[in-house]
This record gives sequence, C-alpha cells and structure tokens, in this order.
Amino acid sequence: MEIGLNHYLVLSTILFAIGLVGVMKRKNLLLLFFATEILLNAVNIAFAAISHYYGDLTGQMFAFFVIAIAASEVAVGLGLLIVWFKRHGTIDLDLMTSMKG
Amino acid sequence: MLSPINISMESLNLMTLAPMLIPVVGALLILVIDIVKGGLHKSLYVVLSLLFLVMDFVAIANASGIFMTNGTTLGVFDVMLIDGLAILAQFVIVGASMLFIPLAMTHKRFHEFSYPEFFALFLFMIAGFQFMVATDNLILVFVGLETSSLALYTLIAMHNRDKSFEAAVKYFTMGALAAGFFSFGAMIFYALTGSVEINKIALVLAANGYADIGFVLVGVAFFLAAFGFKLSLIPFHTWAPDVYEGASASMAGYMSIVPKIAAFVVAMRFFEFLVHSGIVWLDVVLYIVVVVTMTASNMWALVQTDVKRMLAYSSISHAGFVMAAILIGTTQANSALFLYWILFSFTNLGSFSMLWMSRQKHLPDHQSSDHSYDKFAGMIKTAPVAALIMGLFMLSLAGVPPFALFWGKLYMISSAVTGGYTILALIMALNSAIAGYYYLKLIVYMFMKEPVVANGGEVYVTNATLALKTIIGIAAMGTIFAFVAINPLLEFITAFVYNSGY
Amino acid sequence: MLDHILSILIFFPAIAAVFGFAVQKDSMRAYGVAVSAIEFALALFLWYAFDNSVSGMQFMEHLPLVPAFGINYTLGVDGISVFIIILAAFFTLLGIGSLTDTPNVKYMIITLLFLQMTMAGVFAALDAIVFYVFWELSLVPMLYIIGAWGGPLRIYASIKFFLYTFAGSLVMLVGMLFMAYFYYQATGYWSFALLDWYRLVLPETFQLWLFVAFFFGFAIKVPMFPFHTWLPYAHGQAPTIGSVILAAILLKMGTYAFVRFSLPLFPDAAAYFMMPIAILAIIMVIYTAMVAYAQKDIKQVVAYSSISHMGIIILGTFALNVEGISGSIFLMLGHGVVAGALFLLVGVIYDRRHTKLMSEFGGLAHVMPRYATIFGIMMMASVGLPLTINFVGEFLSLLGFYQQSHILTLLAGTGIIVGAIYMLAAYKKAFFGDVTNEKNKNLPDINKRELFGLIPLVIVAIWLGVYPKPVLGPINKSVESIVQLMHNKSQTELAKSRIPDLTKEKVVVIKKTVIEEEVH
Amino acid sequence: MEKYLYIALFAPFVSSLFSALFTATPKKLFTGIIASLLIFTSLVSSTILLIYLFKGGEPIHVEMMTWMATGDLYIPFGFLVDQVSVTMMMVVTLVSTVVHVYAIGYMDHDKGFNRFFSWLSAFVFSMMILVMSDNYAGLFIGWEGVGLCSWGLIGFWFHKESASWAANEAFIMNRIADLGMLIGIFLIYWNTGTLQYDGAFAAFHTLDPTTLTWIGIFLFIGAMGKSAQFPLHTWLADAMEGPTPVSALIHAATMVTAGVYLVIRSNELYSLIPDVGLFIASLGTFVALFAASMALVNRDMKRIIAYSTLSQLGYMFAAAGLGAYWVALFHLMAHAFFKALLFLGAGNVMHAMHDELDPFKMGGLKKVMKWTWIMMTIASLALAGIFPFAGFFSKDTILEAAFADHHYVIYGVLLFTAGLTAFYSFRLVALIFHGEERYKLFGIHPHEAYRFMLVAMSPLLLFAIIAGVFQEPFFHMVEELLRAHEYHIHSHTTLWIMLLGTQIFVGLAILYAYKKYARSGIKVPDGTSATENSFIYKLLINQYYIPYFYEEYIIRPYRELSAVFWQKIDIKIVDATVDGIAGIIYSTGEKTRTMQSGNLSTMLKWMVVGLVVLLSLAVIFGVTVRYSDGAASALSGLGVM
Repeated sequence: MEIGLNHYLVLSTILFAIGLVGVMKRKNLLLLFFATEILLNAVNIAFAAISHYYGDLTGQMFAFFVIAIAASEVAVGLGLLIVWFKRHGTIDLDLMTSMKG
Repeated sequence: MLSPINISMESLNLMTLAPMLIPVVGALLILVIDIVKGGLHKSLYVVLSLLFLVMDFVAIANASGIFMTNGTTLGVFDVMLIDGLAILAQFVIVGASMLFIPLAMTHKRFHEFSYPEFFALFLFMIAGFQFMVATDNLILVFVGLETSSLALYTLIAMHNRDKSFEAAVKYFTMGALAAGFFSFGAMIFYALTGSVEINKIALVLAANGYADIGFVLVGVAFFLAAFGFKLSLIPFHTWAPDVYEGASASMAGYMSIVPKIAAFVVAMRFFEFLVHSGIVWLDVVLYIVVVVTMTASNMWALVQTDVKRMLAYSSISHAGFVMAAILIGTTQANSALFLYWILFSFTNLGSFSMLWMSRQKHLPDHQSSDHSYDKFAGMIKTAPVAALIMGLFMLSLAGVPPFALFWGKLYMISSAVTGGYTILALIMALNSAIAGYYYLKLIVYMFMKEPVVANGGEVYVTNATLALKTIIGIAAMGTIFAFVAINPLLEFITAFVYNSGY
Repeated sequence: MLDHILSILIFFPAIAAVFGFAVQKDSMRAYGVAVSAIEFALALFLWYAFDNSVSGMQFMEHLPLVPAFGINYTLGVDGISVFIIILAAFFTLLGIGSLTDTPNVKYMIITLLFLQMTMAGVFAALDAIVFYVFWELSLVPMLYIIGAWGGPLRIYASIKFFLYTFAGSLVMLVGMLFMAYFYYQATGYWSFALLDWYRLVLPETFQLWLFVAFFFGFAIKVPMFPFHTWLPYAHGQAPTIGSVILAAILLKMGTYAFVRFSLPLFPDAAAYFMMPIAILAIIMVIYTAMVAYAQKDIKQVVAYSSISHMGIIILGTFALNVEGISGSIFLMLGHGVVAGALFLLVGVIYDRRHTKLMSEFGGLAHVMPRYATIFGIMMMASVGLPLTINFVGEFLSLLGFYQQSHILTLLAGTGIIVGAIYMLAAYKKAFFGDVTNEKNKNLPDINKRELFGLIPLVIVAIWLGVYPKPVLGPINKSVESIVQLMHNKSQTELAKSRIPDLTKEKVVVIKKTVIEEEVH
Repeated sequence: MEKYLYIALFAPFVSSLFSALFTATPKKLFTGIIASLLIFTSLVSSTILLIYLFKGGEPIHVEMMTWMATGDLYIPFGFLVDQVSVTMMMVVTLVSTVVHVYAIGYMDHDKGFNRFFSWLSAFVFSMMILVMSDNYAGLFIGWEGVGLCSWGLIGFWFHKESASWAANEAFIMNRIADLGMLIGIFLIYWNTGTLQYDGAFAAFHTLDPTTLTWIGIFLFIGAMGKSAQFPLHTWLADAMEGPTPVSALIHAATMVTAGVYLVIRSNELYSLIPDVGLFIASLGTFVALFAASMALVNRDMKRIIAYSTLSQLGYMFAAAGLGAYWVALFHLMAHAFFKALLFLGAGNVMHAMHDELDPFKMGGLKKVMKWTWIMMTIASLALAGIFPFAGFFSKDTILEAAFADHHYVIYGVLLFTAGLTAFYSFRLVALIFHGEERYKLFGIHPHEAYRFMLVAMSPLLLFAIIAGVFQEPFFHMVEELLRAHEYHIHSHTTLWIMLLGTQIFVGLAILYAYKKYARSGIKVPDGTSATENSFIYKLLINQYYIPYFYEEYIIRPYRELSAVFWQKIDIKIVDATVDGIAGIIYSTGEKTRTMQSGNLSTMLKWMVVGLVVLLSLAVIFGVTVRYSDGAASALSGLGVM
C-alpha cells in the first residue's frame, strides 16, 4: 500500500485528537504542556506532508516557525511552572482555582 | 544550479518594516542599558519606552501618509501588507500603549516595574502586534501572535502575586491550545489551496467555487476557535475574567484593548471574504456567537462583586458587540469597528487606570478583593473629583450620550441597520440597556451610598502621581469631548478602510 | 445674541454649574437662584423675541457636528416647544428658590442646573441625535437626585427609572438610525435633521415599524400604561424637587416627542395606531385614577394622577386634528404647572412631618389655612375646573378626540369624574375633619420660601386658565402647520380621513355626524 | 347699557376677592356688609337691565375677550343679556342680596365668617357667568364654577365628616352630569362648528334629527346633575349639611335651577326634538312625585324642603319638556322666591332651636317666632299653589299646559303631587309652629331671629305674595325669545272646574295636614308605631333605598376595585412583569456563572467543546449542502442574510 498524503493527514488528525484529549484530561501541568506540544507537532507533520505534496516550501517554513514557537512556548511555560511549584509545591491543576465566578 | 538570488532593495521596500523595528530596537536598547548598568530607576525605562513609542507613532503616521498617496504597499517579499487596516490598527496599538506605559509611574512601588525586562518585553509585544496586523501571511500572523502572547504571559506573571501567576498559567495554557487551533486551521487552508496568504486563499477558493465547502468550514471552525480565544468570544472566553482579575488593573485595561484590536484586524482580513462569499453557515454561527457573547457576558457582569471582574465581563461584552461588525461586513461596519475601538480604548483605559490608581499595596481586612464595590461606597463624599471621573467612564461605557462610547455604539448599530440586521441591531441596543445596570451599580455605590469604613478618600488615589493623573485626564477629556473628534475620525477611518477594500 | 439665544439657554446653566463647584457651600443657594433667575430671564426674552405670526422654526442655529454621518447641532423653537422651555426655566428657578434644607445642597443645585441644560436641550433640538443626547443625558441628573436624596427605596427607584427609560430610548435610537438610513437611501445623504426627515414620505409598513420603535422610547417616558410602574417608585422616593421637575418637565419630553416625531414623520402609522393608543390612553386615565384612589400616601396620589393626566394628553395628541394637538400641548404646560405645584405642596407637609401618609393627617385646614387654600386651588386645577390652566388643555384634547370617536371620548371623559373622586377624597382625608393627631396641632403654616415657589404657580395656573391666548395662539399656529404637513404626507385612505386638511375653505360645513357612523 | 352688564357681572367677583383677603383672619363684620352692598349693586344693575329690556330694548351682546381659539374653534368670553337671562339675573341677584344680608346675622358667631362671604359671592359670580354667557363653553364655566362653590359651601363646616362627605358627593355627582354636558358641547361643536348660541341655534335647523336627539340627551344629562334629577338626585338632600343660607341660595333658588335654565336656553334645540322633550317632561313628572313622596315622612326640616325643591324642579322640567319654556322659567322665578323664603325661615328656626332639625322636637313655636311663622306659612301657601300667591300662577299654568297638550297622565300625576306638596308643606308648618311646645322637653329656649334678618327676608315675602301679578308682563317680555304661547283651555268651563278643583284638592290636603299634625299629643317617633314599621314608610324614609344601593353597589365596589387594581394588577402583574424580566436576566447570570469554575481543566474543556460544536456544525452543514440544496435556502430563510 502506497503511503499517500491522506495517510499523513489522518495521522496528523489523530495525533491532534490525542493532543486534545490530553489537554482535557491531564491534571498535571507538565503533562498538559506535553499535550499542547503534541498538538503543534501533529500540525507540523501535516504541513510537511502537504508541502511535499504541492512541491512548495511554504509549508515547511510554517513547520519551522511552529517548531521555534513551540520551543519558546515551552521556555515560558516551564518558567511559569517552576515559579508556581516553588510557591505551592504542587503542579496539580485542580488546586489552581482561586479565581472563579 | 541555482541562479543567484537577485533582489532589488527597492522591491523589498524595507520601509514597511520601520514601525515594527523601532520598538524592537528600543527593547534591545533597554536590555543593553540594563546589562551595562543595572539598578536604574524605572522612570528612565518609562521615558525610553515612551520615546520609542512616539517614534513608532511617527513612523506609522509616515506610513499613513504614504498610504494616502500610493495606496496599499507590499514589502519584504510581499509578506508585509501596509494597508488602511494595518495603519489604523497600529495607530490604536501604539496610541493605547503610549497611554499605558506612564501608568508604571505609580506612587507605590510595584514589583513588575522594577524590572527593565518588563519594558523590553512590552516593546517586543508591541512589535508582535504590529506584525500581526501588517500582513496577510498566516505564518507572520502566527509568529506575531505568539511573540506578543508569550511576552504578555510574562508581563502578567510579573505582577508577582499568586493570582497573577495563576492567571498567567491559565492564559498561557489556553493560549497554547489556541495556537494549536490556529496552526491546524492554517494547515487545512494550506492543504486546500496551497497557500498561506489570505488573499491567495480567497482567490483559489473562489476560483474552484468552494468545492470542498465541508473542509473550508472545518478550517473556518478552527480559526474561529483561535480568534474566539483571542477575542474572548463565548465559549472561548473563560480565561478573560480570571486573567483580568489576576493581572494588575493597568495591564488588564491594556489587555482589553490592544491584543483584541490586533485580533480583530486579522479576523476581519480572514472572515471578510468568507462573509462576502455568502457562506450561510458562517453567518449563522457568527450571529449566534455575537449574540451569545454580548448577552451572556452581560448577565455574568451583572452578578459580580468586584469592579475589575465586572469590567472584565463588560470587556467581553464589548468585544462581542464589535464582533458584530465582522458579521455585518460592510465598509460602514468595519469603520465602526475602528471608531468603536478607538473610543473604547480611551474610556476603558481610563476606567482601569482609575482602578489602578486606587490599588492598595496590602488588602485591608474589610475588603474581599482589590476592587470590590464596597470599596467605592460613598466615594463622592471623600474624593468627589475621582468619583465624577469614574462615573463619567461608567456612563460612557454604558453608552450614555454624548460621551465617547455612545458614538461608537451609534455608528455600530447604524451599520447593523444599514446592513439589514434589524434584529441584531435591536439585540445590541437592548444589551446596552442590560449593561447599564452594572455600570450604574458602581455609580450607585459611589454616589448614593455611605462609606463602609470611614476613609479620607486617600484610598482612591493612593497611587496617584502626576503621570497617572495626566493619563486619566487625557482619557476623561477624550471621553467627554469625543463628539468634537468624531467627524475627523470617522472620515479618516472610513477613507482608510474603504481604500483598503473592506 | 438672538442668533444664539438657544445655545445660550442650553449651555449657560451647564457652565454656571461647573463654576458652581467653586462656590462656597453656604452661598450656593444664592448662586443657584441667581443663575436660574438669569436663565429664566433669558427664557422670557426668548418669548419676547418670539414672532407669534410665524408657524415654523425660529432662532435656528446650525453647526456641523459629524457631517460625515449627517449629525448636526441644529436648534430651533416653534410655538410648540418655546413654552415648554420657558416652563422648564421657570421650574428650575422655583425649584431652587424654594429648595428646603437639604444635605449637600451644593451638589443638589449643581445637579439641577445640569438638568436644566438637558431640558432646554431636548426641547430645542432639531436634530434627532442632538435630541437623543439631551434626552438620555437628562436621566443622569435625575438618577442622582433620586438616588442621593431620596427615601429608603431610593436606589431601587432610581435604577428602575434609569434602566427602564434607557431601554426604551435605545429602541427608539434604533428607530432613528433606520429613519436616517431611509433618508440616506432616498437622497444619498445621511441626515438626522428633523426638518429633513419631515420631507420624507415613507411607505406605510415602514412607518408602522418605525412608529412602534419610537413608541417604546416615548411611551416609557410619558409613561403610558403598561410601562408606567417606574413612575410611582420614582415619585415616591424622590425628594420634593426631584418630583417637581420630573412631573413638570421630564414627563413632557415623551408627549412632546410624540408631537415632534411620531406624528409628522409617520402620519399613516399615527392614524393606523390611533385607536389602540387611544385605548391605552383611556386605560391610563381610568385605571390609574382608580389606583390613585386606592393610595394611602398622598404623594402617590399625585404621582398616579400624573399618569392619568398624561393619558388625556396622549389622547389629545392622537386626535390628529388642530384642536386636539393644541389642547394636548397646552395640557402639557398645564399639567406641568399643576403637578409641579402639587408636588411642592406635598413637600411642604413632608418637611414638617416627615410622612406622607394621609392617615397621619386630617383637619389640616384648621391649622394651616393658607396651605389648605393653595392646595385647594391646585387640586381644583388638577381636576380641570374651568378658568384654570388644566381645563383649557383637557377640554381641547377631549374635544379634538371627539371628532375621531364618540364612545372613546365618552370613556376618556370619565377621567373628569374619577379624577375628582381621588383628588377630593385625598383632600378630604388630609384637610377636612378635626385635627386628631397631636403632632399636627402646632404645625406652622406655609412660610415665605415655600410661598416663593407656590404663588407664581397659582398665578400662572389661573392666568393661563382665564387668558390662554398668548400661549395658545403660537401653539395653534405651529400645530396647524404640523397637521397640514401630516395631511399632505399621508397616503392611506384612513389617514386622509382622520387627519383634516386645513387648506379647505373654512366654511361651517355640516360634517357627517360622528355618532351616526358608530351607531350604524 | 354694557356698563351695567359688567357691573352686574363683576360686582360679585370683586366682593368675593375682597372677602377672600380676610379668609385667614378672625371675623370682620365689614366683609359681610361690603359683600352685601356689592351684591346689591349687582341687583341694581340687573334691575336697570331688566327695565331696559322690558321697555323693548334690544338684547345686549358683548364680547369681552377671546378665551380659547384654536383650529376652527373660537370661544370668547361673550355675554348676552336678553329677556331670558335678565330674568335669571334678577332672580339670582335678588335672592343673593337677601341671603347675603341674612347671612350676616346667621353666620354671626361662625369662625369662618369672612370665608363664607367669599365663597357666597364667588357663587353669585359663577351663577352670573352661567346665565349671562353667550355660548355653551362660557355656560360650562359657570356650571363648574357653581359646582365648585357648592362644594366649598356644603363642606363649609369641614370639621364635620358628614359635611365634607356631602360636599364631595355633590361635586362628584355633578361631575358625572358635567361629562354628559361636555359631550353635548363636543357634539354641538363638531356638528355646527361653533359653540355660540346664535350660531349653533341657526345650524340646528340643518342637522338631522338623530344628531339633535343625541345633543339634546347629553345636554339634558348635564342638566339632570345640576338640577338633581333622578337618578342623580341624592346629593341634594345630603347637601343640606351646608349652612342654611347656602341651602336657600344654592340648593333652592339658583344653582339647582341651572339645569332648567339650560333646557330653556336651548329651547331652539329641544323644540326640534319633541321626543326628548317628552322624555324630559316624563322624568320631571316622575321626579315631582318621587321627591314629594319622600318628603312626606322625612323628619329633617331641611331635607323636607330639599325634597320639595326637587319636586318643584320636576315641575319645571315637566313644563320645559312640554315646550312651555316660559312657564318653566316663570315657575323657576316664583319658586326661587318662596323656596328661599322657606329656607331662610327654616334657618331662623334652626338658630332658635340650636341647630335642631327634627320638627317633631319643636312645636308651638309660633308664639316666640311670630314673624318667621307668618313668613313660612305664606311661603308654604305659595308652594302649595294657593290663590293668590305666586305658586298658584306658575304651577297652575304648568298643569294647564300639560292638560292643553293632552298629556293627561302627566297632568294627573302633577295634580296629585300638588296635593302631596300641600300636605308635607303644612305638615312641616304644623309640626314646627303649632301644637304642644315639645322643645321644652329638650331644654331649649328659642328666640326670634335678628330684626334685620327678618327685614332682609321681606322682599322675598313680598315677591312670594305678588309674583303672580307679573305673569302677563313676563309673558310678553319673553314671548319673542321663547316662542311662547299662552295656554288656554278651550272651554272656560273646563278651565274653571280645573282651577277650582285644584284649589279644593290642595286645600283639603292642607287641612288634613293641620288636622293630623297641629293637634296636641304628637310624640317624637321612636320607631315603634305601626306606621313607622310599615313597608311604605320604611321605603320612603330610606329614600327608596337608593343611597343604600349607591353605597353598596357603586361606591363600595369602586373602592374595592381600586384596591384590587393597585395591589393586584399594578403591583402584582404590571410591575412584577417588569421586575420579573430584570429578575430573569439577573438570575440567569447567577445560575450560569458556575460555568466559570476557575478550574483550568474545565476552561480547556469549554474551548474544546466550543471547537467540537463548531466542527460538528460545519460537518453537518457541509454534508447537507452536498446532499440537499433545500437546506441552504431554509437556513438563509432564518433572516440571517
């Protein structure tokens, strides 16, 4: 069976869905960040595949930018996470509800 | 054998980058100064930031001059797009930032402003917003969006309170999810059209007659979710109240204005062609989202006990109100969006600044939150001028004429009427009436109740410095005398929007 | 000066109010009286300079505000509005002059001066948006007056007042925007100028919808049944001065707007909705009169009586003929004077006893004969005794409407009966009988400051009842031009038949009798 | 002559204003004197005008100034003195002069002396406007004005609950009728285009009978209220709460006759609609009998006279309804004299008896109050219609008119009523002045009234005796205006039989009354005798239960309905709806705010849910568009586009 564009796209969609489920289910902040990384990387796969399909470099450029941004996101995210952990000694989401209503 | 790349500097048109580069240079300069000699007073950085913002503003003004003579210009491999929308949005972004930055000059010392990094990040963020609005390339939009967002998360966290960290984490996490939505949406359109430029996407889609309407709609759904997050449309709004509450009041005011105008411009660029191509689905969905956002957030604002949180919900409602312009999609509506937002920025920044001015260093026992309604009870007795100004901002937000926001509402509702959205116009009008209640509630507290705890009125101006007072004065003047400025503003905006083809 | 007298009338009190912040607290009353006296003198000068022989607008001012969107600062008065402006200045003067000892009197006077600005503005505006601006702005001072100086339920009352009116007028605003849009479609220019709109003839269905939109704004302000429930609260909680201005001037904005907007803009719709509105008006007249009769609080009696009288005004307005409309405008003035005076009178007794319950009183005529006399005169004016100001208006309003419907006028006419019932009953409870309550034994009679407010009103109430011509003449002139305009604009058969054509030769034609049509 | 017109009209006004200056001060005798002098001036002017007109002068018509003018409507303050109005002016000013002078004595000890004269003169002024106006609107001014003064005077002793109640009742009842009058005026205006008498009368001839009938009916409703005709009669008896001079002036001589005056004034209208005229006559006849029957058993001196007034008003309406306008007017005039006299006499008695009103508690007063006795007896004779007193000429002519027009039922009833009239009049005289001196039981020492009061009453006495002389001259004066014709029974024999028969019938009634009530042994009724427990007696003493009916079935339901309107409808429905809408919005906010749980996980879920909803909508829409074109149009039909 020839692996075509659609397979990549389906894979990407499945990965994205997994990411979404992870975002919804994870209560640990660190794991939540992992889930968001999955989301972005799912998109990267698709971009690369489409770029190849069209023979156009734009998609790959987009993928590179996504990677860069994902990296900086992790940097900021981890920074916040560390401060939070220092202050509270936990990174459980359910304990982060001082504001509501 | 690759042919040597032959690009003339003329066609690059690097001048289009000037407005974005100025803040970047400024930010770098601030960082360098800090490295060379640390521990300088914040006023230096405030003035420096202001200086660069002024230069930025001049650069935009220059660009607007070019736009008026030459029309839309492209630059840097046609990635930059300097059209009327971009210029208008940049004016709002930089103008509002100029109003914001002096708010750092508080009487009391606050954590974030003691870091030079705060100002550097702030300028980076502005550059990010400027990139966002000055392009129709989705990559650049994405980069600008994330640059500014990441800077913003950090700025919020720098307020250095439990609540601000919580707010930053919430905002950040949801932002990451929204970034995922955005990139997935961009991917779908890329897959459909082979391009990431909005005008090309529009051309290709129109050329094949929206053959894959189902996939187009899926892509639109992702984009709507991404913009919905940025514009705090229901149900993607949940971050907004918490983040506004967690951030400092000045930052909350800033957030209610600048990131949203950037997002509005992108949304306008993106949805414009879809709305006009007669996709009923989008009409219906936008209609529902607009109405629900306006109404539901109003209802939630009604039941708040903290003024800042109330203003957060009210900002959501205003965003929903303005989102109607994108649904309507006429030139008048798009102009109304800018007019509304310019007037809104004066009033809203003013009201948040009033809160900021009254921010105490430590919470007294009788106060449940920083800006509870009770705190403002009987304000007219102890701080009449401050109470009058606050009342003025509330009336303006409620849309009582002749104050600033009334004219925005007037023009916005008129565009709904003109666009044939009669029911929407009525809903917008009635929502203004519901909103009247919670703005009035603060007025009632300030003017008609006795103070809960006797105070000499210092509590309302505890942070006041000349800089803060000037900003509030500017906002108040802008609010009262808006009617003088409406005509030139309107003509200016309409010309820019119309000549950009929206 | 004459060229800008309207602007001066509008903004002089506002500027004076701003300066008022600088005046020392104890001198504030004198300042307020001086400013309002100058304002009143200006208003009288306006009357003096007013040309009675002109039916159109006078003292027009024009200043582009937002020309791109057709909004201009256009002012002008005709016979319909000029007297209400004078009345507003008059009441501001009397109100400030007879202001009793209030806490924060400085803020009160500043607020009243701002209120005067908005009142003058509403009646002088000839641009829909300018009108709307002043219309909405007038809510704010009144909100503050009720909310800051009112009774125990003042906050509920003031918010209810504000939001109810605000909601209604926003619907009206949508209507205005539609109107401007239609004008734009017809001519290619945006315009909110009333005189431009007058020239626009709209299809009937549009008229119906727009009429309804405007109706919400106006009806809530008037207030018409069933939108009236804010009024008893507002009056019940407001301080005396608030009730006086509210009843005397602010309510008139609604009825004035009917004459200024609804009738000439939508003649076909006005004719179409005449009967339903007349029925509402009749419900207002009878139902609220009965509710007034059930009240225990004398201020509430006067409050409900206001609604009842506004019913007659509405009826007169929707008679759609010169007699009825002139009558309704005259009754606006009349009711302003009388209701204002009655609220002042209630305030007199409230200041002395801090209660408004009629059961607390009785036999006041023994201890306060002068008070009882003035109250009696005003009560009789309120029930519409001939030779008092209200009679002229009521008579003409009912007379006018009689042309349209026999039965409905008969029903509305019962207003003069039920009106007498609640008024006389209230008067009897408070003033007649023996003094039973010890606290009432030594009440001082009315004092000079109160007389300052009341005597001029008594004089006006009788003067205009005996000799209404100086006021009725100009009103009639302007109303004739409006009726003619309506007739010329009307398209449906119904409207043509209901709105008289004044250009017809004035012969005493034997009109087909009204009764006959209804009997058969 | 215009000068006299204005003097006649405005002298009372000046008098009223002058007295009003002193309302809040203690009694000043001079207010009474000056007021009386001014009213007398008015009388003199009226007399001059009367003489002028009597000599054949042209009616005087002046227009003082414009009152209301708008659209086609033009109402001036116009005044017309013609033969009819001058008669009324004479009656009004004469009786009021007498009453003013009389009141100086009667109100001697009253705190509100000055106030009384102010009201009284104001009343005269209103009455003058009423009769002198040259248009219906002006008439209405006077009409309401007398209503106001009547309110003030009935409730003069406002500390009495009954007095203020009666005042309000009178005002409100009159208002009911005034509405009818107002409607009549509207009808006249919209059908003739004017409210001036001359213009309207001219136009009446061109109108169709239906319209005229309606106009006639509505105007007559107005007249019914003011003249207290059934069913609006109850206020008149209650109005006796006012001071007696008031009863004499307002509720006997002048105001209550305004209704009759209106019908006479509008004779051009009513002569065009004989059916309405017949109705008026029938109603008048009914009221004559109805009121007389109530007077038979009543035990309140003033109420008896009040019912008698009512009865006589019935006579006048009967005459006017039958087209005998001049007869009605003549009876009006004659009646004013003797009825005012009767009331003033009753006032003397009241004064003497310390405000005791029950004639059963009096008796034998003729010894101490000789002049009053004489006056009241003569007045009663005149009322009963005994030759040669005033009542004979006027009342007998009414009977003749009814007979001559072949309205035998009316004639019969009126004749019978004449007998009743005689009976109750002399029942009263007998009870008060004859028989045992029962008042002694109550420890009262009666005294005669002041001499000047008696002198003041003498003109009335004179006219009560000789008014009949003026019948012929009067007829000739008003002949032209009222298109009057003398009523002659064709056969002289019939005429004589009628005259004599009537006199004998009436005489017998008087004798019976004397026999029954002038004897000794009359007891104060205590509710035990058989008569008092009979059905008829109860019916009559309770005024046919009409006041009870009004109280139970009109006033009380009105009060209750008002309370229901306020508490149930206004508060519970109308206001609750408004608050309910606001409440729903608020509580929706309160309930749904839990959506903002503050938990990041939930917030993320909301975002995903939002996306999923959008996606599913997109998929559904995409699928539908692909498979059906209909759905798209259905969607656009939602009014989104």
